Parts: sequence; structure tokens; C-alpha cells
Amino acid sequence: MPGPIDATTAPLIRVEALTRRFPGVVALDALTLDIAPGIVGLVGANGAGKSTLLKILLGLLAPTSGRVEVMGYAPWTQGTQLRRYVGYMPEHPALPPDVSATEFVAQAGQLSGLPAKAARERTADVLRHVGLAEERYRPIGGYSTGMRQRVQLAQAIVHDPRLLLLDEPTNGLDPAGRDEMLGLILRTGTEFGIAIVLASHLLGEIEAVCDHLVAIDGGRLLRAAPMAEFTAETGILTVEVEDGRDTLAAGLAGRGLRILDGFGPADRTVRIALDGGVPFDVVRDTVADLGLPLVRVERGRHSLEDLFRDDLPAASAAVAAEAAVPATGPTSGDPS
Amino acid sequence: MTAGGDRVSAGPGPAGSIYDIGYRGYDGPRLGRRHAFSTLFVGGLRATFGLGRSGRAKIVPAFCVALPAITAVVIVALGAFASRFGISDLGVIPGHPDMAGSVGVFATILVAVQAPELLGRDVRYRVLSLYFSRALLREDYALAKLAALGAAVMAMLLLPHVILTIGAVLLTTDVLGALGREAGYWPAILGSTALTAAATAGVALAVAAFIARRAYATVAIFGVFVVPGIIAAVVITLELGAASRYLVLLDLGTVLDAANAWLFGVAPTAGIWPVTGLPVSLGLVAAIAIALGSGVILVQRYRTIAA
Amino acid sequence: MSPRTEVPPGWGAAADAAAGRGRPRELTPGAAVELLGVSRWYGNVVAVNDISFTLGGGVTGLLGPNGAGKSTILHMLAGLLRPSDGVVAIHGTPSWRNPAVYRDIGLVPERESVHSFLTGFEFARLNARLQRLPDPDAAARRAIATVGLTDAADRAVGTYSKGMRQRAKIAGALVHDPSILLLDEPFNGMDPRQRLQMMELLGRMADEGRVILFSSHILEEVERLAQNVLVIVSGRLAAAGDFREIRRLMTDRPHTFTIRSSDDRRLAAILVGHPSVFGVQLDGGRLAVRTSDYVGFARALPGLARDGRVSLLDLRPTDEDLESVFGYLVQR
Amino acid sequence: MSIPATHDPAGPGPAGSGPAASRGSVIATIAALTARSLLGRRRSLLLVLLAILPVAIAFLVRLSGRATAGDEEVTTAVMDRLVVTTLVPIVGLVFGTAALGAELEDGTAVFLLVKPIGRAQIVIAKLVVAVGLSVALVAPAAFIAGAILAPGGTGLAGAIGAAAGTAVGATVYVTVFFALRLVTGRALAIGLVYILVWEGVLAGLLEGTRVLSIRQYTLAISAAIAQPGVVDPDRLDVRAAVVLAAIAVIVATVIAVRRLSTFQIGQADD
Repeated sequence: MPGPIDATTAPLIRVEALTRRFPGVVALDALTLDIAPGIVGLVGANGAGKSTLLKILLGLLAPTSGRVEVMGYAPWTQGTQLRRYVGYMPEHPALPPDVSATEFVAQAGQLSGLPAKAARERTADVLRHVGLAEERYRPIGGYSTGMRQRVQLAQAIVHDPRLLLLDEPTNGLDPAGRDEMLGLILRTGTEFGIAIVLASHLLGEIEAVCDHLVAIDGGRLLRAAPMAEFTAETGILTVEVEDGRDTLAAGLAGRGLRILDGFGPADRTVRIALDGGVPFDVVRDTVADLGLPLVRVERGRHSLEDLFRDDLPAASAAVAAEAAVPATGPTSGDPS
Repeated sequence: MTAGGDRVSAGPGPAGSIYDIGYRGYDGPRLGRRHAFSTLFVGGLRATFGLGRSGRAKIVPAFCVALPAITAVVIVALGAFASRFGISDLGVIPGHPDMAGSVGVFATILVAVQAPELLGRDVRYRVLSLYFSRALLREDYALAKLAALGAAVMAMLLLPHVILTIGAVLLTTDVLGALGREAGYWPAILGSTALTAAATAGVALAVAAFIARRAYATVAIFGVFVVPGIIAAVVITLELGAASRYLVLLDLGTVLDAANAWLFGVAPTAGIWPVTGLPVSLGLVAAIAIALGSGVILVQRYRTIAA
Repeated sequence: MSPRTEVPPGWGAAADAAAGRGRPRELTPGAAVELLGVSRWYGNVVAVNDISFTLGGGVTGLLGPNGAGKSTILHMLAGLLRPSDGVVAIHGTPSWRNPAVYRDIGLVPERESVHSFLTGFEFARLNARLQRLPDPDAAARRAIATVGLTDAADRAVGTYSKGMRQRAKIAGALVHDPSILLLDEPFNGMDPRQRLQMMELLGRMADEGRVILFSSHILEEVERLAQNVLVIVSGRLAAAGDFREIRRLMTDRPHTFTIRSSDDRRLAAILVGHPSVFGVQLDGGRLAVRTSDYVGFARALPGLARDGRVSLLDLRPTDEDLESVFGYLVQR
Repeated sequence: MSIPATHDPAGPGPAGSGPAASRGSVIATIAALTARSLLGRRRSLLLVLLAILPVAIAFLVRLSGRATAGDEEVTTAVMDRLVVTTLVPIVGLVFGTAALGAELEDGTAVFLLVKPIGRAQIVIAKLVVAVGLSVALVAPAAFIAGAILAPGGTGLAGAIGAAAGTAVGATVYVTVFFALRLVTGRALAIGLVYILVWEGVLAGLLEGTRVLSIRQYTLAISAAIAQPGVVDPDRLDVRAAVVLAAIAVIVATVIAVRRLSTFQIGQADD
């Protein structure tokens, strides 16, 4: 019986030509994909097939055709064994209001295969890690949205899973709550050593937390690659001054640099198309000569949004410019 | 990580050490479906009796457990009083068969109120998605709840019989004889309480599984227990032809009464079963069919319910 | 904490703020939307505590932690909640118990509030009829087209995805061409493409002169769409106006620049000498410079770098984005 | 699916000119919506079954031939116990509380409230539909069951009486429970208690409760039409019943309008 394979060697999740049809719609269309351990972002438009894929990986939904293997298990046929090693956090609140966090998470632990004593011990530990102090003994009904999301994360890691599936974990949280939850997810993935697949619409979060990305659209794989490839530097240098943008633009053009028409807040930034080398010193000296207040010098960077931006006219100028220029530069420091 | 388990020596060893209280993995045994099933079963059992819940949740279960037990105690007291003063013609002191017949109504109340409590909350607050993403199948969830409610009802039904037996044994000096007589009843007692528990819990959960709002579910369960009885009664009293007699098989109360009659080997007392002239064994078969049928409906519903 | 920071000049409420508390103040004439000394409490829980602001044309972001009072303010503006104190006025008339005011207001509530058996078009037309428009069908078709639901208009809303349901609600709120649009968490549950389209739609409507107020937790969206923000912290108005101006006013908060240069250590030595710099930190291959004079330092930096023959590879103002501004306001 | 940029900038202000639609059409719109929402719900279909029950049983009784014309015991069993005691109040309770209650619960009431229409119009539109549906369900059921159980001259009068009485009863039930739903979120529970305890148990014991028992209005009106002139001591006087029913409807409607006009989000709905 295939036990949980050593997470570091074989791919964690292997999907081959996976298809899932619903009456009238093809949710997944011959998807082929390998996911290695790490924090993997899963992005896609509404209805792209994200939650269908998560359900199939959990063994809660049978694939119409194709092969799926998670940590050596076939989810649909060996679901109950697999799910002892998988944690799941749904995108909607799913907690009963009349029990305390301790009671609920301990029961959840047992339902995932932990003996009663181990479940109780790990519950206390895990609730501390997600930052629930003495409220853990009060009924969940009285918790704030932030605390509820933490309990939902706790119930997903109480049984020390090898793989954690998170569906929009920061849904409904305010900015402070979102930062804390992202910090927790990052710690869970790095410090706790649990592989994570994180489905989300908030691309800023995905860029901040994930080291790999899988983009699907219309049930098909759009692109799967390490995050660095998605946010590689573009061939554009953005220079921003507190005021006097037009004189700066004229000055830079005078020094032979190719200026693109404004894309950002037009009144403050100048965007320079880089043909080969990056003229850092030319920019510095021009601004110094003109005595303008320089507040930003930044290499343009692809963003995940470009995946979704294809049909928006406003962006075409920037995209066209980027394509022409290979992303090189005299001192390619770490893409901070 | 330095092992700090043993006695910290006062000698030249390290004066103090910092232990890693960070996240620890778990490499102990990981149990399977059976453990998950028993966890849900125990949880369901506690919930049925309102243990671990607010006081309000304990009222109905306490009421349903106490009353039958009190009636049994009264009967034993009556018996004691009669034998003490040598009054023999107190009329037939109700024994196990009568107890089995009369206590069924409390089972109905308990399941009608507690079945929605066991199922409704997990559906309304979408907790099912957390349950189904664990080491159990959807059927396990439904069967665990059925087993929990069934066990709770059976325990409640058995209590009065136990009291009667203890009473009977204590009342006479001929302990062995009393024990012998009582032992004769117990196969029927076990059969009757198990059947009543399975049938009432099954029907109640099968109805509650389709109705999310607790108030409507309770009313619907009472309806399912009561309305067929009314219809059967009206139709049968009107003697609308032989076929209509079988309508009585829809009325769980009367069917269980007939089943008890078969088990205890007595004539069906209450209800309209005698009027129909049907064999009591048919009642037994019908009761079993209802219990199994409702169980299948419950499991099928939870195979497809949206999580 | 610095002495009481005044509400930024040039913002509607400034004129009255100085007028002191007790005296009844008059509504600003001609303001489309105004709150004047508004409070709202439930028993001893004070959800909104003496807030005053006015809204002109354009998009305003309503920000605040969970439970800060954002929804309460939106509901009072939409006449669905009675202010416990003060006046909530739409075009000068109170919005509470005044159905006439709904000719000018379009509300997009956060909760799912569309009958699932209606189709998208039917829902829009229903709103048009209840607004007593002369030609409900035409108005409904136009609203459906505006939000881009034309090809799904004949399907029941129950079959819509969350993003499409959100746009159906907006169509319903737009059908009578309101001059004021109130949206509670409009981006919730939308995927990036739908969010981009929604931002463009709201932007376009703002350009038509409508007043748009929307609450949101996704600060990246607010920063790109809203010229102005209203930050509410536990029922109090913490800040109002362009968030860059608000950042400037935070004199108690130093401005920080992150620099990557060809020789960080030499640049650090040079910069420490400049009067506006009061802190330099070298960590992880990057230079963090703290300055009290944002513009002064920015003007001096290029010259200093050139004289020291240090190339500026990467320069970014940190703590200038809305997220940082919001973070500071929430902690005060 | 990109947003077409061709939104014609009609600019702020009412779209197009022309007279605003009349008050009546607004009520019709709300009424149509309410009818569609009430009938679409599974619960309402159960009520149809409940209404068919007395007719079916009356038919079975007629089929069995046992009950001779005017056999009191069976008629009262079906008409009183099934129709007047169970069918009418339950239908009134479900339609009355759901007419606006459903929208309060799932949040769809909001888009009704943020419209430039008087709250009275909303109440009237919803009541018209709720009462209409209830009466359309109970009156025919009462009439047919009554006619089957007691054919012939006197029977017909009895059937008409039953139909009229249940129609009035349903109207009062719906209106009262509609207002109750606007006063408290727990209207359903309170309604059930009123039907089972106040009208069920107490009415039998305490004379005084009859004055406030809607069931008595129904019975009084039915009896008056079935046997004109016969004074029945333990029945309310028909004139009193009619007046009390009218008062109940008016008072409930006024309460409903006042409650809806001061309705605040996050208050009455549970």
C-alpha cells in the first residue's frame, strides 16, 4: 500500500489529462500538471476550475477521465487514507457557532486519524501557533472574522498534514487580519514544512507568499512556473519625481533615451524603454542637473495581473514595449 | 533539541537550556475510518443528551429520560406496597410488555427534537465541508449520526425495563426464581427497544436530513409520526374495502405496537391494529422495513448533499 | 503623538471643523452627500461617533478595519438606518424616512440580495419599474449593457457566478441613472479580470460626474481607483482626503526610502552627513534611509550620489502607499 | 467579456423623459414578484397538499356510503378539526410570515426598500397577494369538502358558510402574522404557539379568549350562514365576529406599515 512518499523527491501532486464534466460545462479539460512541494499559488478566473481541481485532489469529486495521484494515493479510491495527510480550508466560513475552538479542532483532529490524546495535545499547540489565546475556550459564535479564519486554519493543520489546500484564506479579512493570515501561511509553509496549494483572486497576496504559480483558465493549464518567471523584470525603467515631470522627460529625451507615454499617475512618473543597458547614471545626473526631487527609480516588473490583462486596451502599449527588449542590465542585482 | 526530560542535574552541566516550542510534526499512529466513525458516534451521543451544550439543550432529553424511569419506579413501588401488605387483587401490575408499549411516545419526542439538532447545524453552518474533507466517507457521517441517535433512544427505552427487573428481583426472597422469570422477558425487551430505537431514529433523521430549519424539521417529524396514524384511523373506521387495511402499515406507532405484541407474545393492545385483523408478525416486518428504509434514505441523501 | 492634527485644508469639512462642537452647524450648500456630526449607537455600543464629511464628484474609498462602522455609514446614507445624532443629507435633504431621495441613490449592498429565480434582465427591469421610469425595458437593457451582462441577461441569477451576481446588483442600482452610487465591498469574490473591468466601469461613471462611495478591504484596488479616501477607525473619522496628502501630514511619522546602489556603504556615509537624514540602516543588501524632509532629501539625493560617484540602481519610497498610511491611522 | 465603452452618457438625472409610471403599476410589480416568490417555494406546495387532504377524505367518506347525509360526527371531524383548526391557520401562518419574511431573511428586501415608493404600497401589494393566495387555497377546499359531506339544500348553505368563514379567517390570519413578522424575527414560533395554545387549548377552557381567537370568527361566520337565525350560546355573535375580524385586519395593516417605514437594517430580521 503506497504510504506517503518522501515529500522531497517525487512530485507531490501528479495530474495527467484530467477532465471533469458537469451537465453543460467542462470544468477541467485534459489538465496535465505536476506540483512540487513548496507554496504554490493557484490562480484563475471565476469558473476556471480551481475549486473543482481542489475537490478532486481531496478525493471529494470523481474525475470524468484522466489520472490523479496525490502523495502516492489515488484520491477518489483511497480518499480516506489520503485525507489523513491533507488539510483543507474552504473559502466560506464553515464553523459551528455553539462549540469552542478547542473542542471543535480536537474533534477535527480525531476525524483525521489522530488518537484522542494526540488530538488534544496538538490542538492546544496548533491554536497557540495560529494566535488564539484564552478565547479558544469560548463558543466560536462570538469570534471575530479574523479569529474564525485562524480556527479554520488550525483545523486544517492540527493533524500535521503533508499537504494543505487553502481556498481564498483571507476572504473577508480586513488589511490587518490579511497580513497576519499571510504571515501564518508563510510560516506554515516554510517553518512548519507543510506543502501548500493556495487558491486566491488577490494577486498581491499570491506574489507575496507563493514560490510557484499555476494559472488555469477555462479548465486548461495556462502556465505553471516558479514565481520568479511571472514577475521577471521588464524592459522598462520607471523614474518618479515629486514635481517637474515634464522637464525631466524632456531632459532624458535630450540625452537620447526613449520615453514612453505616461501609464501610471501621469503627473509624476517618466517611463523609459531600455534598449540594451540600463542608463542609471544618465538618469541620476539629469535629475541632479535639473535639481528635481527624485523619489523613485524602479525597474518595471511583470505582474500576475498581466495574465488577466490581455483584453484591456490601455495595457497594450506597455506589453508591446516589454516584448521587444530582453531583460538584461549591467548589474543584475537580486530582483528584490 | 536538547532533551530536557530527565532530572536537571545541579552539577556542572548546562545551567539552563531553551527548548524548541515551535511547531512539532506528528509521527505517531494515524487511525482510519473506524476511529473517525466512533468519534462522530460519541459526539452524536453526547449531543443527543445535550452534554457539553448549554443548559437549554438538556431540557428535552432529561425530560424524555426521566419520565419513563419515574413511571417504572412508581410501578416497582406499587408492587412493593402490594406484596408488603398482602393485597393481591391490585389488578395486573403493568409489566414489561405494557412498559414497551407506553414508553414509545417519549422516543418520538426525543428524536423529533434532537434529530434536527444532530443534522441541521452542520448543514446550516456548512460544517459538512470540513467533515467530508477528513478520513471518512459521506456515508460514515450519516451512519454515525444514526447509530448515535439510535443508541441514545435505546438506552432511554431500556432504563425503565432495568428498573422493573431490579424491582422484581428485590421484591421477593426467591431471587433466583425472579431472575429466571425476568430473564424470560429480556430477549423481547432487547428486540423491542432496538426496533423502536432504529425505526424512530431512522425516520426522524431521514426527515431532518431534508429540512435545514430546525423549527420546520421538528414539526415535519411530528407530522410524519402523527398524520399517517390519523389517516389510517379515519380510513379504517370507514371500512373502505379490504385493501385499505394495509394503510395501517404507514402508521409507525401502531406498527411498533404490533411488533411489540409479536415479540412479547401478547395481543396488540392500543391502536387500531386489532381492527385490521392483520397478523402481528406483519407489524414486525413493517417496523424492520421502516427502520432499514429510512436508514437507506438518510445515507443516500448524505451521499449527494451539497457540502 | 503630535499636537491635534487638523483635517487637511481644502477638504469640505475643514470649514466647519474649526467651528467647535456644540453649536449647530449648517449643511454645506450644494454638497451632494454630507454627514454632519453623525453618531449611531446600539445600546452602549457606539458604532459611529460624531463623524462629519462631504462628498463631491469622483470616487471615494471608505476604509476601516472590520467593525469600524463602514457599513453603518453606508446604511445611514441609504436611509436604511436612523442616525442616533446629527444629520445625514443627500442633496441637502435627510435620507432617513424619505423615499424620494432614492431617485438619486443607487445602493449595491454586500449581501446577496437578488431573487435567484429572476433573470439578470428581469431584475434590472424590476428595479426600473419600482423607480417608476417611463420606459423600464429600455433602461434595463442599457444598465445590463453597461455592466457587460448582455449575453447572460436571460439566465436566472441563481446560475450566475459571484462576480456576475455582483454586476447584476450594480445593474439594478444603475438603472435609474442615480447621481450617487453607494457600494458595500463591490470587489468581494471577483476574479482579477472582473475586478479590472469593475474598476474601469466605476472610473467611467465617476468621470460622468457621479458621486461614488465604495467600501473595500482590498487596499490595492482602492489605491488605484479612489482619488480620495475616508478612513474610519472604531467609529471615528481618522482621516479624509487624498491619501498622499494625509501621508504628508503625518509629521510624527518619518519618511523612509529604500535604496540599492553600486556602493551602499559609501552612499550611507555620504547621506548621514545631510541635515534631513536622521537614520540610515544597512540590511540585506539594501539601504534604508529615514528622513524628516521628504522633498528636501529627494532633491539632494541625486547630487550627493553623483558627487560620490555612486550609481542609484533602485530607489523606492516605502510607507507611502495606502496600506502603510492605513496601518498608521489604525494604530493611532 | 470586456465592458463595451458605448454607455451613452445620459449623465446624471432620470433616464429619458415622460410621465412616471403610476402608483398602481408599482403595486402590481411588487405583487407579481411576491406571488412568484411565494409559489416558488417548496413549502407553499406542501400547503396545496394540505388543502387537498380534507377534500380527499370527504370524498372517501362519501365513497364509503357509511356517512348518511348530515352525519354530524364525521362532518365536524373533517370540517372543524382538519379545515378550520389546521388548514386555515397553517396556511395563514406560512403565507403571512413568508410574504415579506423571506425577503428580510435572505436580504432581498433591501432593494425593495431603497426605492422611491411609499412603504404602504409595499405592505398593500404583499398583503393582497398573501391574502389572495390563502383564500384561493382554503375557501375552495372548505366549500368542496362541505358540499361533499352534506349534499342537498341545507348542505349547500353549509358549504358556502364554510367557504366564507375560512376566507375571512385566512385573511385575518395572514394580516396578523404579516404584521407579527415585522415586529419580531420569531414570528413563526409565536404564531405556532398562538394557534396551538391560545386557540387550541385555552379557547376551550376560558370563555374570554374566544374574543381574540380568529378561529371563533371563522366558526361564527360559517355557522351564521349555514343556519341563519339559529343562536348558538358557545359561538360568538356573527356581528361581533365580523367587526372584530375587520378591526384585527386594519390594526395589523397599520402596524405593518408603521413598522416597515421605520424598518432598520439588522433589526427585525433574524
